[in-house]
Amino acid sequence: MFKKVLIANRGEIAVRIIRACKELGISSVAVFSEVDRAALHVTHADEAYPIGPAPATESYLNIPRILEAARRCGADAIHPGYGFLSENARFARACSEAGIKFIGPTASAMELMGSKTRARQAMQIAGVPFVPGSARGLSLAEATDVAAEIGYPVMIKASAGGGGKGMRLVRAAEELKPAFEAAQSEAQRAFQDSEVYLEKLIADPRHIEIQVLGDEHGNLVYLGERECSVQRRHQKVIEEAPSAFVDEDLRRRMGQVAVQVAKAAAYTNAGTVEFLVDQDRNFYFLEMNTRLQVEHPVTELVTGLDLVHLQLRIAAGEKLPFRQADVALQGHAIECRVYAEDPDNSFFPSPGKITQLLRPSGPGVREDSGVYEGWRVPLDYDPLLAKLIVHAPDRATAIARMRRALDEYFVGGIKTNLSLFRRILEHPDFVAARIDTGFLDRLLAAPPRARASANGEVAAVSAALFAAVASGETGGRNGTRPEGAPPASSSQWKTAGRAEGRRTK
Amino acid sequence: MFKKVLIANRGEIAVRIIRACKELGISSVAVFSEVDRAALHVTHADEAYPIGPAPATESYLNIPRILEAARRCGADAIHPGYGFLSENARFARACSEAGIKFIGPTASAMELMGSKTRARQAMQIAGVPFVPGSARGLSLAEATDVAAEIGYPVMIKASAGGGGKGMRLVRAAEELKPAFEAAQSEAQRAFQDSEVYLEKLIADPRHIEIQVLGDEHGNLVYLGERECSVQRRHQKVIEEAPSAFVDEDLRRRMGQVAVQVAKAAAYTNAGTVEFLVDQDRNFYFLEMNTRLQVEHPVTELVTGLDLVHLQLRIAAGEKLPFRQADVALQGHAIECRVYAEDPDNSFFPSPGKITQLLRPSGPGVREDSGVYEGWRVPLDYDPLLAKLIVHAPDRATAIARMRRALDEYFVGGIKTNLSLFRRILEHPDFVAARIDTGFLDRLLAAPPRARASANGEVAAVSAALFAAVASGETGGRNGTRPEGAPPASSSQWKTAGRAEGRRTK
Amino acid sequence: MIYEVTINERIYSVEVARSGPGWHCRIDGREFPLDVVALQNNMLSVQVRGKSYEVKQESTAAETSIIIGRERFGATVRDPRSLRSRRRANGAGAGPKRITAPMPGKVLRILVPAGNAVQAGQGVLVIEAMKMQNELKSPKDGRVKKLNVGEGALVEAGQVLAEVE
Amino acid sequence: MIYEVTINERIYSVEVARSGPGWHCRIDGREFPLDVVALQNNMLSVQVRGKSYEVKQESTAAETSIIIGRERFGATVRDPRSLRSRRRANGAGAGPKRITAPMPGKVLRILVPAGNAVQAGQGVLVIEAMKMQNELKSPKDGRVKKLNVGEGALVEAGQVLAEVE
Repeated sequence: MFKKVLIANRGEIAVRIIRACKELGISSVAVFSEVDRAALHVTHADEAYPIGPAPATESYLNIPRILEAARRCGADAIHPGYGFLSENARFARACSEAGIKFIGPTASAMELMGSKTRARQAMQIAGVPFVPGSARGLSLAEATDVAAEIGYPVMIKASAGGGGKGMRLVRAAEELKPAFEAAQSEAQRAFQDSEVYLEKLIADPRHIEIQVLGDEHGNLVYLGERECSVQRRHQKVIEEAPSAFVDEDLRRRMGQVAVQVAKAAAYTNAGTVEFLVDQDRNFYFLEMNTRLQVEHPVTELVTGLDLVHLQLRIAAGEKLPFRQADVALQGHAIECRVYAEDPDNSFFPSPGKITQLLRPSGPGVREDSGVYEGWRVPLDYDPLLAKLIVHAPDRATAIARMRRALDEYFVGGIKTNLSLFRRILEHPDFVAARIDTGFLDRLLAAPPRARASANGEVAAVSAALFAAVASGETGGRNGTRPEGAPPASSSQWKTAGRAEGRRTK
Repeated sequence: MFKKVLIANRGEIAVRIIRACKELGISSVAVFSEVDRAALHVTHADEAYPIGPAPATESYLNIPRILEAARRCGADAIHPGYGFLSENARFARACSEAGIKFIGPTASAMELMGSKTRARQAMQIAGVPFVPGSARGLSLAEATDVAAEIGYPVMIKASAGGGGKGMRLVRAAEELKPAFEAAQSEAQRAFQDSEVYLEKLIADPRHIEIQVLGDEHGNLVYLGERECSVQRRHQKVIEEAPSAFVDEDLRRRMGQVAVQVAKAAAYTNAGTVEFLVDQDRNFYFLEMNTRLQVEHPVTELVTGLDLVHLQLRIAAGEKLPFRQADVALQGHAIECRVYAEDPDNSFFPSPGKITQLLRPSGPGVREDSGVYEGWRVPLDYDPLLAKLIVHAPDRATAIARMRRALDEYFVGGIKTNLSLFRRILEHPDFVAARIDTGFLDRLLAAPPRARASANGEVAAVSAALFAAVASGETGGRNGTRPEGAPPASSSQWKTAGRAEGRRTK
Repeated sequence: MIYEVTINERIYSVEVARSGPGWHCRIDGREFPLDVVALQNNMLSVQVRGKSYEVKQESTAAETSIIIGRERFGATVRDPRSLRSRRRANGAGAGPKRITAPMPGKVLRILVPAGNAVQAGQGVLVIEAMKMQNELKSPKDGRVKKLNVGEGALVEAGQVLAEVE
Repeated sequence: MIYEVTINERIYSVEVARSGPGWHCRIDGREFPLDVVALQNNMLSVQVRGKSYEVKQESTAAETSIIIGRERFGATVRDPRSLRSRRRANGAGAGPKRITAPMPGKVLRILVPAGNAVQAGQGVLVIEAMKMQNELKSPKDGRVKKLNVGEGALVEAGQVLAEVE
């Protein structure tokens, strides 16, 4: 096993990987930009090195600086997490050239899957089912022909794309030209590659993905599916495992195709094969993500496996410790991605200081967090604060448990999307698992029904009590504390219970 | 299902039951003594009622006050948790007479199991294996004969006993009289019943227990075992599931006997059958605990079930939702009982204010807590603060994960036994699962080997830095905060990272 | 001490006074029997006729909120005897309307220079945070009376960026 | 500013001074290159040559501790220029020895009234908390010079209960 692993990432995923390293007796090395000096992943790691200014391009995407840090501390492997350099083949190559193991697939597998068109060609040879459309980049003229042939509505997608960037829906021929050009320029901006292609639109599809895992000795397994249909602007918001829509038979068929896909790419380590599934349970290959997914915990909870431990073992040359037949699913898991964004204000990011943090816990509750009370969430990166994941015997209980956990969760000082999850989890369609990739946009289009509250008076009285204590009149100010003293003691409140308690002594 | 459930308990177990109620859509009612007005179980509940002064006899053991609260709020069921009134048949009876469902076994089953001697008679009829000894209460004279017959060393135990109270080890005849009398008076004090009996001592036994669950329609299942051999003065400190000592065959045989035991008592709801297991894997019935156990979470984690949900469903008249064949164990779970006590000072209790609380989280970590930062742990009750439970694919990983979680755990202001768990988890015998009920006392008899620390200089410099900031010189005092502002911001520290971060903008 | 408290547009007159270890409260003249205990900073446990509420207060530059369970109430508390009164930044008010930053960020572009006319809903300036752009619109028809920031400026949530009269 | 810091019986001379956004430190005269950031109250992130340490401070009436990872160090910090100096209650010291409460609790019994002779290790008084009794023993042979508490008194951890001379 490795002696020392550098984590080329930040936030909750860096912390999660550091935890795995500690559990495997590997010393962990964090890297950080100037605004992340006090970040949780830095304080949790055994070692930490600065890699440049706030902008990701100058730090977390800065390959020379990261490799320099790795050489300096003598790391024998690098885990890229997700995002940033995780799917960058050049980085993977640079690592192996530097004699440092890149924890993930080979650069060539990443390159193959990185180009949607090349991937499609390879997968078609392997007999993988596809959404009807063009297998390669198109000119506007070609696109017009293909669209006419497969029939509208169609989707335009960026070849180098991902996360919805460079994607456009085209309902009719006259919309094609503007959408095509918009997609091209967006793709150019996002990926420095304007190539786009075209696909038939699947009506109300589900986004369901299969987790695969391969060692470096030719063994490949699939670990069941994840239901990722709850998306906002093609960004996943809630994920589940298993999918209420997938039965044993479909799971096996999708799993076997996913393994074929991985085989065709000579894939190693953890990867995810994404499918569109239509209402008749036909499934179509979308793309393969050649990294650990944000939503990997739901798979961990239902399989009882630790994917990051397995990534490290596989990269260290170990064989998979189990066979496909050993993989059993237990219960149901749901993940909510907690973002610093304001759902009441068109999801604008809300960086800033976390003034109070109350975290849920108890039965079946897992929190993978990258923040702490008193920390200032920087403006510079993706606003994912933490992932709240629950595990329960069945889906209905998992939903109830997530609601309970959300009620225990409080993040003060910044806005978060916690209230959005409550709306989703209470929505009859979600509860009935009637979800497709359009579900959340439909939900958001409808104004949240404001319930009349019974607690107005309690709120009013409480506000007055806070004010009374905050006002100088009663001496002292709420929030000031004598040295070392915790809040309750120094606040102006007479805690009736305690006062009486003493009297009884 | 019930509309409203009153929880006749406090601390982590009350919070855990309240969470289950929320998840099942049941409104929860807390009761509290005068020193618990600000306790976590009170603030988490939908309703809360005072039931008297600090001493448990006047509050949490005060049957009339508790029933009065239940009637007043219209609760249709009462969950007793563990300890306090949980195994009090009189209370169970009083509940049903008041038309309130007691969530647990019937009063008669509790009475049968409550008297060790009656239980022993019933179980012998059912053919349950026993440690050689007397089946009933003894006089000193009878005890002398029985001891001579079965041979020393022997154990004296209280008929009404539990938790080690009224227990004495007798190695030779001359020790019998004093030990016998001490046990009698201790039993009298603890249980208002001085009856004691006698058993042969099993050398280096393991304490392994089987979780059983029965509905009110005659269905009974066992949910695997828990390894509880790590004990201090007969009090469990660490529990695991499964036991590394128990194989499939032994598990099945012990499980079947446990179900026989429950059948013989017409047992319903959750219960635990405790066994002594000797080095040759012979097992002997010890007692049945007619309540939810402190350590129930390790069983929940490996079975994927929620025992409190099931308790509520069963009490509401539902059938068990699964059969014995459906029970499958996944991975390994370990629980540490976090107490407010000082392991460096003969485990004296350490009540007081929790000035800082950093809680572990992340993959496979569950915390069932009854406390929060700023709360004052009262002097009046059992000092259990929280339970830290981990789940991992195998025992070795579970141990590593628990170590990682312990490193993340910090309780400031009071002493806790967290350091004890580190000692245990690093002990070669524990790692190798070479544990019996004497393991921990042996470990504690040996002085902790003090490692030379490499961090003395960092500690010294840090102490000076804390002092420099605390001193008026740099203005302000560490610990004082401007209104509403979080710690970091108001402290005197210049956070280099952030400062530079701003400059780059 | 009597406060005028506004919760979700509804105005209450709340009288609070210490009584022994606890507090005595009246709301709109009516007795309001409650038992209150401080838990942590900005956090209370309030019990009313057996019902148990965990109440949090959150104050940002932009607003003060009272949080009860999953409910969040915008709150304004005015002490009639003093001029110190917290008002929600986006609350109603006579005279010119203010445009405040909904989040900390950087002013990317000024769309309407000071002095120019604007219509309600027209973008006045754009701020950016976490790679997302947020166009701040004019709350009313009128004229941009004042611009407190220039392009490139870093702003805090709740900071008043411009006034429209 | 120079402090005399005692960590586990070892005494260090530590000089700390601000330098720019951070701090400049010397220990026993040697340069000690470190980068330090405050995380929360009583909590630092200290980096020394790439190694990352999360350092906590915990001060009770009885003692001040520095916690680094799973290690806990008893600490005494003395500012030679001032008389303010925190010393561990159980630390060595001339003259009469003090008996302090190891935990908050209630004084159950006085075993040796003031003025009487005691031997080292002999119980002087008994305090109780959480149903557990704790007999506090005399640190030395001598005489109970002073008893600061009576039976039934509630005491805090670290409170001086008696002095033996």
